[in-house]
Amino acid sequence: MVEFKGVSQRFGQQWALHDVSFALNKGEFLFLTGHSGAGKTTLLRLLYGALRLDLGRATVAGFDLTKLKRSQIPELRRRVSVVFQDFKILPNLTAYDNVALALKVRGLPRSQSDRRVRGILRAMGLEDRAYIKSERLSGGEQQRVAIARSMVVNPKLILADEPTGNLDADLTDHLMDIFRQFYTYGTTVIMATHSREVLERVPEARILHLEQGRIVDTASPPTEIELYGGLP
Amino acid sequence: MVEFKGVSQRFGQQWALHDVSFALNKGEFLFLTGHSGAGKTTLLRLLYGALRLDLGRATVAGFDLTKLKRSQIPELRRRVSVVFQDFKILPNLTAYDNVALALKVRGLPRSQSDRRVRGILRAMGLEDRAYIKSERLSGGEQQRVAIARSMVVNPKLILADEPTGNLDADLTDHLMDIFRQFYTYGTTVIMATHSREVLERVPEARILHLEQGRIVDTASPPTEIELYGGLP
Amino acid sequence: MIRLLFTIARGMSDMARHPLANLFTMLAVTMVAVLAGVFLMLLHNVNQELLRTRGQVEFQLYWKVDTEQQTVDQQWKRLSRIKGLKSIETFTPSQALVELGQTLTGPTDFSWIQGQNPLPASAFLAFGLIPGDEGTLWANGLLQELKALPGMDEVHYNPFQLDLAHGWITLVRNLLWPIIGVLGLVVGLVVGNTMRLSLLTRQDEIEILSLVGAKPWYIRGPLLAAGALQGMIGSGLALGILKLGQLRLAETLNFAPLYLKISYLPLEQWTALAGIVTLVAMLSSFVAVRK
Amino acid sequence: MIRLLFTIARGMSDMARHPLANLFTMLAVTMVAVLAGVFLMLLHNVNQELLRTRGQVEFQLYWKVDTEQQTVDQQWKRLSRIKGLKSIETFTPSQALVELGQTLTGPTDFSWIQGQNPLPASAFLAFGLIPGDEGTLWANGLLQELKALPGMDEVHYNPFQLDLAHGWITLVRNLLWPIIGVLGLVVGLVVGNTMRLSLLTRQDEIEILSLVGAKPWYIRGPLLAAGALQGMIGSGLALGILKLGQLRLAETLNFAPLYLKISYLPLEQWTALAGIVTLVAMLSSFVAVRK
Ligand SMILES: Nc1ncnc2c1ncn2[C@@H]1O[C@H](COP(=O)(O)OP(=O)(O)OP(=O)(O)O)[C@@H](O)[C@H]1O
Ligand SMILES: Nc1ncnc2c1ncn2[C@@H]1O[C@H](COP(=O)(O)OP(=O)(O)OP(=O)(O)O)[C@@H](O)[C@H]1O
Ligand SMILES: [Mg+2]
Ligand SMILES: [Mg+2]
Repeated sequence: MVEFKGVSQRFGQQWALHDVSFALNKGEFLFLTGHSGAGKTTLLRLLYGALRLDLGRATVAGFDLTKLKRSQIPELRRRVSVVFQDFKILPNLTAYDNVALALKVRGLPRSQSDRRVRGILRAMGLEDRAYIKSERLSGGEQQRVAIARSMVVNPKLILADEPTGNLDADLTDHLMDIFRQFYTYGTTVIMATHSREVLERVPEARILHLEQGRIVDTASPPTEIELYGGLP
Repeated sequence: MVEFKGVSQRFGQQWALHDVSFALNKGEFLFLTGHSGAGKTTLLRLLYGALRLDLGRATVAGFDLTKLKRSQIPELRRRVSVVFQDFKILPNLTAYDNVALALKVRGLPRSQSDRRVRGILRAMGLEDRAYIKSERLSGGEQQRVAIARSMVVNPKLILADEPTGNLDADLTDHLMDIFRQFYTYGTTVIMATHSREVLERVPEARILHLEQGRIVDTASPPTEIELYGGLP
Repeated sequence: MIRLLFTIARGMSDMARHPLANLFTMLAVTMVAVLAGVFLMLLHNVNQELLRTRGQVEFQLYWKVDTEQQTVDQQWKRLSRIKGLKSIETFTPSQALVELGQTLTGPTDFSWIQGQNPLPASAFLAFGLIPGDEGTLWANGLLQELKALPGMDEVHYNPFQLDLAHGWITLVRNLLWPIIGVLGLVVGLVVGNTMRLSLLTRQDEIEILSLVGAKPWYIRGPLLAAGALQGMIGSGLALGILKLGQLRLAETLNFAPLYLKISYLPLEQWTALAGIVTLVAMLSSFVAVRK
Repeated sequence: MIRLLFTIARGMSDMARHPLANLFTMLAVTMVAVLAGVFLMLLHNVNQELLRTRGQVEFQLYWKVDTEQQTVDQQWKRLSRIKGLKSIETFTPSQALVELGQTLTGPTDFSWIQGQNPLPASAFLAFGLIPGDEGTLWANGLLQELKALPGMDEVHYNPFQLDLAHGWITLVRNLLWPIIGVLGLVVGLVVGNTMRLSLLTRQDEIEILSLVGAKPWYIRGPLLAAGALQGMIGSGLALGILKLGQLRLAETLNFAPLYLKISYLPLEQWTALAGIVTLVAMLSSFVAVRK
């Protein structure tokens, strides 16, 4: 499903990713961990075609990222759906319309999409918030709208960037159950997270730990405390 | 410092806050907990004058929110500084400029603000990210910029809305230390959070647990799992 | 076809979502188009008027007083067949006297002077203008020819008239197209900028659509449709306003002795105006999305 | 004062942060101002020209042929003192004959007719126009008075002339201000809309400034300053372009017999134009921030 070979990505002087190689089979669950700024989001952005590959070779869902043409990006994004770290939902659409949008751009008529949208909103605990403009939703509600939108299209691959940052423990558990269900039905999941609780919810998942853009192969997050400067 | 008496806030049919009363002395640390949509952000928005009080009486930092005039809002916001759940930093300013902005609007010349801005950025571990446009920063880096901006002005009261949602455990610990330092020096802190780890870092703090807009007086977050619907 | 209609429908529903902003934008487009249109109409009318009255060279021919009327008659016949002649007016000496009297004081009886009429036979020839030096050459040639006619006393032609006509034609040639060009630029810049800015406020939407897998045309189509619609409605409104204005004012200057009827823009000009506005609106939608 | 300068400086540095967007906006403002200015200039020039040549009533007086020249001379003197007279031209019968001859064929010797000159003494009086019905009444009254003069044969006055002048004045009265009004509206709408839209793209910035405790004037000041600056530069550029255009074209129509010198906008009009544009730009900045 995903294969990276010696992928490096540079912003200015700084290498956000450095010689990253890994392979992921269909139906696997992968956690991306690492400190803030380690390169998790950058790796995910490569996967949905928001960044052009600088160096190395990579394939995703049958697309060769090295040769990806602009015109192929929409196709890629129809197979790979994303929960963005900053949600990226439209503030003046309702929760319902934001979720339905993903089906609408795929040309699905409203009559067919309606059941699916309602179903996923119910699963997210948003049924009574469905017709409120998204800008009026609470942080956690917005995050769930973003998750719902990524799931409603039955994607081959879900990329979830810190999908539970605004959710409490109970909701996180509940959502992780849903992610697990998708994954047991054969959807591949890559999830960037900081939360140890989240990691523990999918014990069978593989973990890819990044440090300053490099893979540090380990199954559990590091416990060393990296120290920063003192108070001003 | 803060006193609420029977405060209620309504959006359309729904009560986001219902008969909320509490008082907080100068130099106290208060956690706001509660499920997603419980009303935490709404309570904080009242405190910095982004919402007009619907019902009840409230005072903050010497301002009577019931009679707050439009022209007083800037004054209020100079005493109360906020870490927003969605950061609200300017994407095309650098991290440095975003933090300096809070001092600039208070009329502080750059010569005086420079040391403080650099100091706080260093404390946040952002010294080598200071001159990059904020839109290019990672989620956790942006969150730290938002925290730095709230702290740089030496506020009387810090309102922090889920300030560690995008940070890993180590960074969270480090930042909680900084929040604790502010609070031991006399700054009042109100922090909305979902994370049990965060709660544990300030054991002496008071906890206000909200459920559907009502205060449920308890010192620790609830453990009951609220169940949502199944998969679509 | 159905997809096109669907796209247009989406464009319209997009517009309906920000009704006020779109209304303002459309009104701004309309107003610029009206301004440009009024300007074009003014040019067109002045041009027409001046070309009608001034685009000709006139020769005034005076025969010797003692020339036989028969000789003169023959020459009149020949003159009326000259190539390029627009009009010819002839006056026998007595006709001239009557005309003269009228010019002075209205009908007066000059019959007592008849026997000793001091006035010569005369003719006024008007020719369509050949612009440029060629025209001057031709006019001078004709002047010599006319002077050589038997019994001819004097031939005047008004080089002023020729100069004026030349001047105007030069002006129109040198200015009309530059002015229309500048006008097009103005319309383009203002309409384009307005569209671009109003799209900028929707850039988040465009980004998100692309992130959830929308094809470029799915994003661009409705924007183009909305742009075209705004351009079309805007310029349509403008042309309507202009027509109303023209109807209202057509007769305002149509009194003696001006007789100036304000006419509407000719077909090619108003279609060009509408076309440019619509095109610019579409193009700027397109460009704004590309970035 | 220093704070004002500081605010202006901030406005300018804000503009420098989005140089292209601001340039486009300013150019759009300039272009609309140019369009409006050209329009005003056209109106102004046409108005001047027409008022100069047509804003008068003319009386043509013909004395009886046998009237003593001395009587006529006396009356001429009195006539030349009538209130409101703009010009008087007088012709003795022999002067009239010479004039007449010239009109026809250039200098001709009419001396042989002298003894029997059929032409009367005459005079042409031109008066400045009193507009409206009052003017017609006055003209009719004067007509009766003139007719009653001793030795007077006929008095013509051209009601056409009066009509024309009336027509024009009515036109100007009824149209000039509405047109200037519409022009103001257009400029307001287009410039305002452009400014509003370009500010919309900065709404996040405005919100965030207010959230971190900026006072309203800290937010609004630089925007107002930038708006005013754009309006001022835009209209300044426009007036410059107009002036250049006018200098370039001033002499284009200044040939015989038109003698039309294109003149620039009068002080009050160009200041009004610049003022309106600047004001509108500022106002729309202000309004856009309020929401
Ligand atoms: N467009 C860009 N230009 C410059 N630097 C960038 C850009 N995008 C990312 N970076 C830098 O690359 C590094 C990795 O960023 P990335 O967003 O991948 O981190 P992350 O692992 O997602 O962190 P977080 O957990 O905080 O979201 C960061 O230091 C970031 O500042
Ligand atoms: N402007 C608004 N209009 C309508 N409903 C609103 C508005 N603002 C908030 N709400 C609703 O009020 C409720 C409380 O929202 P609030 O943002 O305070 O929740 P929260 O406790 O901060 O949740 P989270 O942890 O998810 O951020 C939510 O259900 C939200 O949808
Ligand atoms: Mg990230
Ligand atoms: Mg919240």
